[in-house]
Amino acid sequence: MKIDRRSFLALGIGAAAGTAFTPLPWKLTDDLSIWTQNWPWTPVPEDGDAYYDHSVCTLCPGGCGILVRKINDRIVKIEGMPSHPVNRGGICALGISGPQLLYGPDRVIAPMKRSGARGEGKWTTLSWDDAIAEVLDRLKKLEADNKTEHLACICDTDRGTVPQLFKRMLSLFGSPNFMTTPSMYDSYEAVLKKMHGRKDTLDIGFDFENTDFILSFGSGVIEGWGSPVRMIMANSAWKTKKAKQIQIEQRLSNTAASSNGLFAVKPGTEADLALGLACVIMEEELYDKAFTGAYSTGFPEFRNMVTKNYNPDVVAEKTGIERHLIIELARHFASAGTSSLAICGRGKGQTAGSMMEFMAVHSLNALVGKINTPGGVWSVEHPDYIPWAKEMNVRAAIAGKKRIDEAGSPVYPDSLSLLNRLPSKILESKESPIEMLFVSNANPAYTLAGTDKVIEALGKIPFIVSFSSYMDETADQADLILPNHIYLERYQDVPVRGGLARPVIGLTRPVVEPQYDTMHSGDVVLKLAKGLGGQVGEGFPWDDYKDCLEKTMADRWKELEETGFWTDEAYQPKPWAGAFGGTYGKFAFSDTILPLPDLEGDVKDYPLILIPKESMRISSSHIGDTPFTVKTVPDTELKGKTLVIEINPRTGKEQGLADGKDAVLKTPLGQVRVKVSFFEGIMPGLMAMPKGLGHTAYGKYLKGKGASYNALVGPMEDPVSGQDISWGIRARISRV
Amino acid sequence: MDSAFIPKGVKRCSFGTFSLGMLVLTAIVFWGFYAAILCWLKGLNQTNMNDSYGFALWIWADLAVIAIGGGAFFTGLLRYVIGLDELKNIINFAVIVGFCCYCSAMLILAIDIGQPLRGWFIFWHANVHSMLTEVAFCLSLYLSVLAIEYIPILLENRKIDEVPFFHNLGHTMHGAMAVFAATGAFLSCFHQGSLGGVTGVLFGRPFGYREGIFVWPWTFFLYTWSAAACGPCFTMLTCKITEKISGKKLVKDNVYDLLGKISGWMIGTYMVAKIADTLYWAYVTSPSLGFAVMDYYNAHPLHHGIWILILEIVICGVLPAMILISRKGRANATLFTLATILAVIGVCLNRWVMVMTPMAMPVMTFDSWVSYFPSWQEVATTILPLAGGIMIVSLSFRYLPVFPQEQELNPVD
Amino acid sequence: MFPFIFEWVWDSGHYIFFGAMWYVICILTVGLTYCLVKTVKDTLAGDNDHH
Amino acid sequence: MKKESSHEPGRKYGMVIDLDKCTGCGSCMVACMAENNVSFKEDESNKLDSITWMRVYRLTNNKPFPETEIRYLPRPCMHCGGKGDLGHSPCVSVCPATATDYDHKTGIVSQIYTRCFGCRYCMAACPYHARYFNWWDPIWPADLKKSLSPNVSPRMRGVVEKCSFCFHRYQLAMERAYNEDRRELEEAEYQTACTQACPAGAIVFGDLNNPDHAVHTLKDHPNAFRLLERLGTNPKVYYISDREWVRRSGDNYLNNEKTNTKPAVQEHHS
Repeated sequence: MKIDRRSFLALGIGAAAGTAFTPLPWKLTDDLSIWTQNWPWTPVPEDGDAYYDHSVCTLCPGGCGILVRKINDRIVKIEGMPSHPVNRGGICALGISGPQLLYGPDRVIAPMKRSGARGEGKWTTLSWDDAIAEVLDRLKKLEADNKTEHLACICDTDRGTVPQLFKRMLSLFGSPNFMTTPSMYDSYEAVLKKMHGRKDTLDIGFDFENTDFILSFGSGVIEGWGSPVRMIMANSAWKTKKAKQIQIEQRLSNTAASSNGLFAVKPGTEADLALGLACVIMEEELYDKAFTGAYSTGFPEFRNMVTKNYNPDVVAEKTGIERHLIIELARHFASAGTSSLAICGRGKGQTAGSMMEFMAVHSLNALVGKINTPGGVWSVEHPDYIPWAKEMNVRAAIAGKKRIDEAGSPVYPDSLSLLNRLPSKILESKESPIEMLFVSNANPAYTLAGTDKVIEALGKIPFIVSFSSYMDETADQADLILPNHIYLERYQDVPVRGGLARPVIGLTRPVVEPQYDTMHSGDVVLKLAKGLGGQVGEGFPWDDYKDCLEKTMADRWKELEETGFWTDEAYQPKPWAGAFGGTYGKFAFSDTILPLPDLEGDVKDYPLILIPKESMRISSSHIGDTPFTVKTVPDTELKGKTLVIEINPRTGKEQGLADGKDAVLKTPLGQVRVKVSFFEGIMPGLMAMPKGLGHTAYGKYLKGKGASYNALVGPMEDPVSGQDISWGIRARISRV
Repeated sequence: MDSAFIPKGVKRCSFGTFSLGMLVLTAIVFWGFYAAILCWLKGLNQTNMNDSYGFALWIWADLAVIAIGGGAFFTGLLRYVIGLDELKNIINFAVIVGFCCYCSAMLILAIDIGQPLRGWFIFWHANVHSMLTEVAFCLSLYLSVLAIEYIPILLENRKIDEVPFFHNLGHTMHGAMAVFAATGAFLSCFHQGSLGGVTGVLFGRPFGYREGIFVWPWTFFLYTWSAAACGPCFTMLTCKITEKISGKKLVKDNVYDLLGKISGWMIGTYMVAKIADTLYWAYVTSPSLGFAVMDYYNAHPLHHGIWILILEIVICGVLPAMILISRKGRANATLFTLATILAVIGVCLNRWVMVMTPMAMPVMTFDSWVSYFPSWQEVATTILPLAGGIMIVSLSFRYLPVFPQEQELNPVD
Repeated sequence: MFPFIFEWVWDSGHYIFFGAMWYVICILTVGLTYCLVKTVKDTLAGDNDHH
Repeated sequence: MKKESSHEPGRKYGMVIDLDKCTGCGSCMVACMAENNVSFKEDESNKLDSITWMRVYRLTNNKPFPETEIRYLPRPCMHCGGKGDLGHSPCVSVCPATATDYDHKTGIVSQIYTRCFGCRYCMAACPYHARYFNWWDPIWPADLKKSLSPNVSPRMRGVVEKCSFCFHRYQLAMERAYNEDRRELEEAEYQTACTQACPAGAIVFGDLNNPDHAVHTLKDHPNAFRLLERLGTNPKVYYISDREWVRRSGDNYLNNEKTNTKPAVQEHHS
């Protein structure tokens, strides 16, 4: 057959039409649709038996129990532990996103040594043996030069075996410079020392579950203050039983919004209000006479001082709260039959507060007899379970040596650690008095106020060892990173210091094998101590960290391992007789008006005040946020990479700003480009800035997003305690 | 060069000029296809759509081209079913323009879906309650009808016509055209309507929601009616543009006059219905859902202001209707063209508002208005079928005897 | 689309919708087939009427 | 299938959320993301393309400081029953490919990701913005793939997803119950991830038709309301607040209209 053009065309058309009637096109389309359901780049999670393992979360001081849901050897979910005394099954956003910390891109996956300039981010990995040998070399050199106190260490806390191992190693080595990340607990502990007169350390506790009137001086009750999940649960319980909560704050925080009333005092006059309330309570004879009479000293003087200086008229003038409101609030607080409780520590309580304010608030509680009584403020006896922490020979090793931060010195007798004073101490001397710094579970290069100065000070320290599991800001400044297992990979005791009304110790357990080439910091300390030998080596008689932990926990170990926590269910605080120390064994009222530092910045140049805005959705501690938690940050706080500032519309308009538009925010410490969000829920004249953003370290999900509060705000030293009590800074904002 | 393919007795521009024009159009088409390929390979993140604006420029383009492509079915209906014989002089062109419009719609839909390779699920797993299912079925079937209507025109090409088989095929199909046209009109009524139903049934979106009869919201009928009314205007408009470009008269004025008059009355009656619908929606439906009518228009007076409604109904609705209904208006060539332009804008604007405002408008009281501006990929893929359509029309005009009156009106020496 | 696809339900919605659809498809197919058959017949018969 | 459902006593899962207890902490959002393998990308600050099955809105009374009040409103999928509670939810009725369906046994609106071809008509239909489109390919960097749960399949680019009331948990619970030869579930056996995580206990979940479940009585609370009831969507998520302005925020009202105090009863008891 001859194929000409015409029949070729016909054949072509015929073939095309014919194919359409065969199953071929259908089969192909079907294959295509199946292919779109199995794109190789869309993962298919491996299946397996699901089971739960228990542990304790260490991402904040809250100490929640967690149940870890596992498929084979993978953690797929973290949930709250229903039987845990702290969180009763509840869990916060950060806690849930733990697997993203475990498997996420920000982990330090092996020991690393800096190979570029500080902060340049150039690293080479090395073996654990080499890394530890390098630290040992340096330590031995310090020892040989007789400069052992030039070693310092920063931990998140001094509670628990791991910080205590660090502290022990430092002490035996001959350095008293063990420091901890500041928090409101520093202030509370100082208050307990001053007013309860106890030499030993007490934990502050709040019996929120039995309170029906809560007066909060700026505490973010449901925003991460105390043990966050417990606080949110308590808040719900208050709603159910119709307990009242009054918030004293300058903006409508979530706590304020959830409260029964907002008292927007002029910023910085919280202590005045507290004493104003005290004045009314005393003038109207509403105070607990049993307590003030038999169990306190200095009451007449206190009364004298308060009535003289803090009568409602004066306080109304100072705070901007109307006189009758002050009187009503005082009556309500002191009314018989009400179990009232006043608390302080701003926001999440991640900074200390002024002694003036803390003592004033504590005096309020004392006035109504709410010390160590149901529904009141308790001094909770520390579960003293680490016998080796107090050994005399360890203390002797550092006897007579002065701490660089002067904590515990005659100047600041009530403070245990003043990390906030470290940067200026380093900067004011020509050569850094600290030659070697350990940083474990802390990120001072981000969490301390005045970031620039902190980084400058760190820059002067010749050798920094970071024990961080993540590539955080401090690790970025380190010379050597010895990555710790993260909490899901390791054992650790977690004594909870979250204002609980009873002692609780949790146990973090390795629910998965270590994912990377990391090592438990406790083991690293043991290795270092053994490597140093001599007095130090002898002080660490354990095989490894787990051995140390098991032996330390002794009788409690089994219970901890099985249930994940130990607690004293029936704990009751000491009755008034016997609760207090000091010369008379009584509660000590103080009649001194303590000085308060002024807010940094000149009013003329900086007409507004910048305050932090803290939230459960943003971690502002040494733990960086996860992709999930960053996702929950609203666009009124972060837009693209730009931070959003909250400002009252009236103030905003006065400053020539427009809602949603760009502006430049300037403080004496620096300036940053922001967006503006007009919000009625903030006092005119103030601006609020989300705290916890603006990281310069970590990976792309966090780094460079927004601006860091601490970079714009400098420290403000309390003249009495030496603690940084910064709660804001003067600022200005202008349109771009 | 290509004179052997050009119909006998008509004059066309030089092959060079034509090729140059084609080249420009081809470039635009390639640009459009590049954007389309980006969308297919990288996904719809190439657009500026978002979770609020799930329907945006593309869906509007779909609704608009189908509305203005309505000239094909309505002229077909008038010509083949009702038997208005004069319209044979413009029906070919109406079919071609309609075919282009429907091809555009199909192409845009193919880009608009997140999983184009599963697009056929709309047929396979069809949900008969969905207006979109109805749209898809009617659209694809009507596109095949248009293709069937286009084939005989294609077969009239001088060279193709020389082949006896094709010649006969053209002849037979022409004979059977009334059946196809009737089927097409039936399909078209439903899918124009179902496009109206797309927003009309959204009882979660008070701006778009309309009450109605049985399963059909009022927009169902309004869309069909407006497409029938304004579609022919677009046909006439494109026809006039073709006349302008080719520099000669192609269709006699009495044909324009007839179609214009019908359009005028259609637009007029559509306006009565549309105004009634708007009033009922504004004063009965909306308030029952908690919305005062000005709630829709006051929030963003610039983008979603009441001016759009006035523009759509008064300037692009009542006005062209009045022009086209009046004999004087039709007689004035400028006014006539203006009326067709306004009618086309009016129907496009109606589709625009019905797609965009329900997306932009918050329904939850604590939600906010959302703004949207298309990405270049969306714009390019929307221009792509426009350029493609011009190519098809140009090619058809050059090589096919589209206008029966052309020879008579432009005698070649 | 077909009764063997699992979401198919024998209800009025499906009767009306798919009834209309298959009806239209049938008309189009029959119409096209008629045209093709007639054309083939005419062509074979050599009926090349050039008007 | 439909026959079967009409025989069984209708379960109707729903939620009651106490807005006065909600603290806006975000636990529900993250619990949902972790439970359901929700993807994340570098920038999630554009809330218009950020997949949050559970989204917490901030409501304001817009009064000047210090009379300003705010409340947080967690918004999962409402699992609308539609008019007459017949299962004609706004989205289900419009999906052209039957990729979203109303389960008459549980009242849950499902989403079949492998069926969805991404036309987004359902998103246009949903007044609650509960539906999210996968504009991007999901990416789990480093070892984050290890954190994916096998109970919920990760979604591919180009499909719509939304809250399922953790339907996989229902299936697992039913499986266990069947193994124990039971046909009914206890209230605690099936709870959504957000309910379980909420530290405030603000979310209560259960069978609205079952008098033994807490939601059954809570939904009739005098301060209970639903979002956009006037549209006739018939949602299964109820909210409680003692604030009138909050309840009023739940729906649209003309200026002269009073806030509806009692939820309109639009139930279909068969």
